[in-house]
Amino acid sequence: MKCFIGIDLGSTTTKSVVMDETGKPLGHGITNSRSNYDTAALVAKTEALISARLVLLRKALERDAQLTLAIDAILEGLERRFRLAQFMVQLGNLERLCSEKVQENQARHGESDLQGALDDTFTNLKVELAKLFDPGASRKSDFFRDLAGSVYMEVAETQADAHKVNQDTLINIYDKSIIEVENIPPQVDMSETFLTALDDLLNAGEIGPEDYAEVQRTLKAVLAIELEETYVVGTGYGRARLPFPKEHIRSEILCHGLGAHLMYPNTRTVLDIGGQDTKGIQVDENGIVVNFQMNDRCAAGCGRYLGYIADEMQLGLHELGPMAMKSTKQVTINSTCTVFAGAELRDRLSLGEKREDIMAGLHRAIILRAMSILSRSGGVDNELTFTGGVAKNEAAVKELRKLVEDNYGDLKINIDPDSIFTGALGAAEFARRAVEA
Amino acid sequence: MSTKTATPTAVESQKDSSMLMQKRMINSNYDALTSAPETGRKVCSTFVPGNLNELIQCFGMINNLPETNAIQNAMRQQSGGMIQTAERQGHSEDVCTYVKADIGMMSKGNIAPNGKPMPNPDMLLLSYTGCFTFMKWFELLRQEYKCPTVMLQVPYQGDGEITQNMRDFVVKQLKEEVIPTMEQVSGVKFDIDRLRENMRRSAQAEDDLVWVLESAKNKPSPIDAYFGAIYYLGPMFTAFRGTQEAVDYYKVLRKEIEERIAKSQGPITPEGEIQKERYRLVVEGPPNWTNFREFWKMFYEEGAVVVASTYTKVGGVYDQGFRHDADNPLESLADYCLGCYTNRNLPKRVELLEQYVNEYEADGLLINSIKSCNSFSAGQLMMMQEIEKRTGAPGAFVETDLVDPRYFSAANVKNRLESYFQMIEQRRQGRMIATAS
Amino acid sequence: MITAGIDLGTGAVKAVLFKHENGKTEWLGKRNHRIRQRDPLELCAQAYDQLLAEHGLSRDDVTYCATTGEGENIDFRTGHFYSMTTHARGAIYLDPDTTSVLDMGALHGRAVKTDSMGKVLNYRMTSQCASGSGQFLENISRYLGIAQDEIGPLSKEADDPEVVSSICAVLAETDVINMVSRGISAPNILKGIHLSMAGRLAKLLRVIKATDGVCLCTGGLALDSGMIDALNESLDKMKLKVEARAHEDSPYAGAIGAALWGAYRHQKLQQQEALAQAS
Amino acid sequence: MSTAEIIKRCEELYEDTHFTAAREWKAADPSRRVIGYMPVYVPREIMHAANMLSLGILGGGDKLEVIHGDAYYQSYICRIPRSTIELGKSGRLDFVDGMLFPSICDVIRNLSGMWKLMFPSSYVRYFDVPQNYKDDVGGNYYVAELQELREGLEKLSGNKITDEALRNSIAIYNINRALIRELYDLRAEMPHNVSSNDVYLLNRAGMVLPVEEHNEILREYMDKAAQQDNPVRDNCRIIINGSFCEQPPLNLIRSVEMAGCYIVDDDYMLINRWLLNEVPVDGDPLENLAKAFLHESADSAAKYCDREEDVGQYLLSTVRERRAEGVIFAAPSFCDPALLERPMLTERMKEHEIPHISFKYAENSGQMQPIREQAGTFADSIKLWS
Ligand SMILES: Nc1ncnc2c1ncn2[C@@H]1O[C@H](COP(=O)(O)OP(=O)(O)O)[C@@H](O)[C@H]1O
Ligand SMILES: Nc1ncnc2c1ncn2[C@@H]1O[C@H](COP(=O)(O)OP(=O)(O)O)[C@@H](O)[C@H]1O
Ligand code: SF4
Ligand code: SF4
Ligand code: SF4
Repeated sequence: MKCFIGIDLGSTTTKSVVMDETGKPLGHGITNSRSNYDTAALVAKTEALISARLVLLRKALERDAQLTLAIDAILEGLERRFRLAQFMVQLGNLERLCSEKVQENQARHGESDLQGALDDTFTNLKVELAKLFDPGASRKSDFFRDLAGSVYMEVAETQADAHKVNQDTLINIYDKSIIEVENIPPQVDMSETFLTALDDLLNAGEIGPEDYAEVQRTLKAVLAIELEETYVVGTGYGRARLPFPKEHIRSEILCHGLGAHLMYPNTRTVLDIGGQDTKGIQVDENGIVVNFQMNDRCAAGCGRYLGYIADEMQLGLHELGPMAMKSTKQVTINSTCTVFAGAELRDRLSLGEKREDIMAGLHRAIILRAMSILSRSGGVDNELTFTGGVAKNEAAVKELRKLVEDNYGDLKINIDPDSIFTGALGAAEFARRAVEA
Repeated sequence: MSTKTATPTAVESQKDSSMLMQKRMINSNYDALTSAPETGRKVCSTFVPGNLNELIQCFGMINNLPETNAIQNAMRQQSGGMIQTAERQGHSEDVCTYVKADIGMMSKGNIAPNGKPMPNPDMLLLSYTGCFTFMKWFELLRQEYKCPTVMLQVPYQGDGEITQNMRDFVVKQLKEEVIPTMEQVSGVKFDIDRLRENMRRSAQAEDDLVWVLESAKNKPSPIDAYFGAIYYLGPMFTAFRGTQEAVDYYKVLRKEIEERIAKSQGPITPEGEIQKERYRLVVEGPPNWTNFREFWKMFYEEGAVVVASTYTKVGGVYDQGFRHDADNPLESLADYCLGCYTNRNLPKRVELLEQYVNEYEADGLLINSIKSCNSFSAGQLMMMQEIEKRTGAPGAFVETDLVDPRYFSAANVKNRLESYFQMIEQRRQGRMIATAS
Repeated sequence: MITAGIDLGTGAVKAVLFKHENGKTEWLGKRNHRIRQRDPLELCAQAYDQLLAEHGLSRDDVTYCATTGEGENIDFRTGHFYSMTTHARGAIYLDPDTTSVLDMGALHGRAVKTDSMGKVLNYRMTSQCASGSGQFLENISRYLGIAQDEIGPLSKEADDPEVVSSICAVLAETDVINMVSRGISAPNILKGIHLSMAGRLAKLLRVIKATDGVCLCTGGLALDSGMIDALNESLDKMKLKVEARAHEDSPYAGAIGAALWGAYRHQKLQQQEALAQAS
Repeated sequence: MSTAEIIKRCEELYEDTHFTAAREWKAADPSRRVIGYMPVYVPREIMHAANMLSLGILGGGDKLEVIHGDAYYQSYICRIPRSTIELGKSGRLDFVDGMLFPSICDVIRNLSGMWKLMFPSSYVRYFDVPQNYKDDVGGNYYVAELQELREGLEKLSGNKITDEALRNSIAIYNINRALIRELYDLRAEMPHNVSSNDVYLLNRAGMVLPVEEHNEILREYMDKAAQQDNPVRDNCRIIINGSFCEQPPLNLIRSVEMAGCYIVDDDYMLINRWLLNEVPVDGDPLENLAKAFLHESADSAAKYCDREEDVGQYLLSTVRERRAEGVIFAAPSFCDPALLERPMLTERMKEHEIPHISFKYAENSGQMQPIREQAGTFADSIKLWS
């Protein structure tokens, strides 16, 4: 079947959407942006195609399968197993690269039992990380880097002590290797991995033999469908570096506008808070951008700000919002300079403010800046759609709702669970239209 | 604020005679300045907006404009170093870079753009029109040169009109402060008939200049009324208003443009003629000088032509009917000073822009907001909103600086312009679809 | 008499002990704790007590406990001196040839011109924007997978440093990522960052008119030899006849200065008291 | 009331961005009008004579959340116009009948036009002052400007502003100015009893209260403060310069004092001390106001200095009078007048070997640590070595 692909190469994450001929999004893929843009785009696209297969599988199952278990449960299990397999391949890469680093290190410093420490670290790591893919487990992030990283730090600390090696060396070896791991293009053979994942499901007893046979048959049929990459459009902050000809590139403003329109045809205003920019976009009834404003050259108060805060507090990005939601008192934070965020945080803590209150203050500060940009772009007088990574953060959303209500009245605010893909969705639609026209 | 005059980077391939003429004129003024120690002529430093060239000429003095020097230095990539020299001496990074470029140039031996030492001025004529920075600028220069300094305070048109009290005040200062100082410095007695003569010539040249600027109402426009027009304004805004040379120059220029219109030709750019006019824009705000050509290129590459700009009115808003009036010489000089673009209040500036967008049938308004210049920049975001509201044409906003290379971020500006042009294009298509269906 | 100096920085807590006897000054001991995610005030107390314990002393044995850096809120201090005052004094102690001091900390850079007694003659801090701070370098090297003590040696290997143009640290981070994607080598990136930081710091020196002599670098970044090299290059390029140096105990300069000024202040106060009693 | 109670009242007024006190004043009598004005100087006597309250608008401080205001300004413009717009857009100034924008810089000048566009029904005037100090040149122009203002206000209030009323108002403001001078003298004499925090807040109260009430508060505070016996701290004496428009957060003023500096003079709210001497009450009142402006007014960067040798003299004489040991140039970020003037002033300080430092702030600066550090080092160096 014909597929249209949009790729949004953002400053922190790279997103991709696969769309069918009718304009329906089939699949979404996301990865963290990295120094190799081609790989980032490729990974995102591959992920989107994987998710498209899952969507097709669901449809096929819904259409004609007779199953004892709920489709949701089966698909969830299948995807989980699939992710685990993917993850383990990367972990294997990481281990191999780390070992190489240890060898080099040994050659230079002859340090005692570095290899032993590393081996034990990975033995532990595999156990710990596999738990993340247990049924019902929650993961702090979607990206290998974050997941492996945080657990590695913990495990390495104890192993370093146990083997009497320098903890910093161990961490440094990881830091070096992770970059290389990320820049290895996707290696997993999709069909094979899916089928193995299904086998694993069977072996683990999470699915019965009758269902297994039924699903396997459908899965094979779905995997046999050819997804033809008819047209690809790139957008986002890094779009100029994508290996695409100029007519395959669209400004991210247009893509966000169109993407938001596709999700919510009645929206007239779009707020996008990404990693290092904040945009206020006004669109007309056809999703055509009529006005936009973005932050100036200072990146204060953008998504990366939250990243710094999360680092500072050793939390995952997912955890910031929930923490801020616990706040009971308003703390005013004025500087939204991203780099000083940590300093401000420490300042406040030393003044005796509570973490959750400061956190709420920080979220409010970000949204205040966004409100100015919205106001600059012409304000809000109809449905507002909030997109970009920060829209995933409930505390940010809460502040936005409050401030929009205070300033513009009780308006409808749309937040799609897939809001981070808005730009990619717009790009995919542009791809579709390019062929249609 | 001032205008670019010499043309190191100008249209080498298309040496129109007007181009050569204006280049010769500008150079001749620098030669007159640097040879002043030999010729014994007196040098009067003053500013472009509200410059009293006709009067200065009456006393045989040479007109030196520090803004123009800063621009010349910027185009030769010299200004960055000069600004840093001034900042090192304790000048704040926040203030107007013209001032710092001027002060830096002084510290670096005050070498004129023609490579010869610039003589110290014999008087500073602080015709204080449209900007408070001027006042402090000349206070700073006075400290250095210790020469007679005369303040001509030009009241601001707070209510958007010139009152009799304002006019009387300026005339009185001309009579009691400016003219006596000029007589004393130059040793020449004031001759009002000579002034009338100069003003008569001014008015002639002004007629032709207005015709040239308004030629942009043609489609395609034969001129670029922002980047290209900078060259056309050189003589009028600097030391030539009121001279026969200026009268001749504008005649020649007008001829050339008449020919272009007859042939339906677009504007000339450093890389030749614009083949297809795709976007017609009105621009508010001074240009950036350090990357003048790079900036211009972002426009002509996309077929964007500026059809009207306010910057070309800083040295006099002639297209709104004002002419130097030989019959009322001093009152007319007062009205000239009082009427300069940045001496008009914000509502008047908005009205002017509105008129331009409508009369020149522009696709939109672009604001190049200059970090240095609060006189221009404070309030521009509101101007943009007003224009959008009144005309329905979309606005866009880019931020650069006059002569400080540190504040020109090409990638950033290009990103915005690209998005803007794509948006105009998309809106057009949208409109076409809407009208078709 | 025993005096203590505690420097509470944004990145680390440094504590030192000094003994003053018969006009002689002896440096007893030092401790340096990275703050990481801990409570800085508690960490100060901890570092202080551990240091005292190492020398068989208790808080009561200390005549003057002086804080510096962000230590105004430490409750057990006797007095507080501000960073630039203490770094100047500490620098003179570590290197008597010093005529100016650059304190290169995690967030701020400070330049101080001093006389031979540690008296501050002129000073300046970097402004609010955080680009080109130690923190930034730390983040980038982490991204590049480079350990702190490798930064210096790597930076020295650079052959064609790539300058970071962004004024903002966040945008600069993306700049760097772009560089990696363009295949710029780590040494060239690091050296580029070093150079842009060095440029700023050298400018500070010029602003305070420290145009010749020895500039002792203090603070954590002083241990980064690549930074010192870049600084000397920048100074050279600006035609300043300043020689930038570091001392292995450079990170302690603030704490040392605090302990020494503490002693000075104590004596001054005693003299005043004696005078008051005499009259 | 004790001094603490007086200051508490002043602090409440300062923090009240809804201007409740002024609202109540106006509500008490339907014929009353309120005119807002921005720093530096406007002739409040004329408004007073028309039975109007002149309300000083000094931005939003560090508590006001600025949303719409930010939408109108690029990042390289100071904060005060944004927060002022925020005050207007958020309805906090809806009881204000007119606004005066004195000629101080391009930002405020342009703001006057923005205000016209934003609030078309309000009385908005850009108040131009002379930069030529000759009676028959700048003076004539200024008297005519004052007259225009007078007529505008007459129309707005429906009250005739008689010469008699003007003379009366001048007399009342003469008292106010005398009291403020006394307050400054008192602080310079006993900075341990009269803290800069207090002086600042007392000054601020004068922005929002009727002058008669302000006079009472000042009197009462000074009588009480002089009798206090606070411990004298080992601080140095400094002067703040450059803060005449956008105000620093109160925390900054406190931080400077905490870091070891007694502020013995400053240029906060210059309007309270703009006219240096008593304005004569007999004769033509407008001419008297004009003459006082031309010949006997405070110096500030917003004014043209017509003689080169006079540049900085005002500051130097304040240093001498107040026995100050140093000057802190504290200007708002992006403040053109203050920052352009600064190199000329520091030059003078150097010539006279007066220690000085400079820094910038914003009305919502949150991080005081760099400020404390710079002021603290300054104080350290004065204390340890001078
Ligand atoms: N799950 C999440 N929870 C909270 N915030 C998130 C989450 N995922 C991403 N973010 C925020 O979104 C930002 C990235 O947004 P994105 O729109 O992907 O930016 P860009 O397009 O510039 O890469 C991150 O900096 C982070 O602050
Ligand atoms: N060995 C080292 N090599 C390079 N940089 C270092 C080293 N040790 C510390 N640093 C850097 O020094 C900074 C901390 O310096 P410090 O003077 O303690 O800062 P502060 O006084 O602001 O806390 C950190 O940013 C860290 O990156
Ligand atoms: S501020 Fe603007 S108008 Fe004034 S001198 Fe600078 S550029 Fe010219
Ligand atoms: S470092 Fe902070 S203040 Fe500076 S530009 Fe970046 S975000 Fe803005
Ligand atoms: S702070 Fe300075 S620049 Fe800003 S409005 Fe006031 S005087 Fe003008």
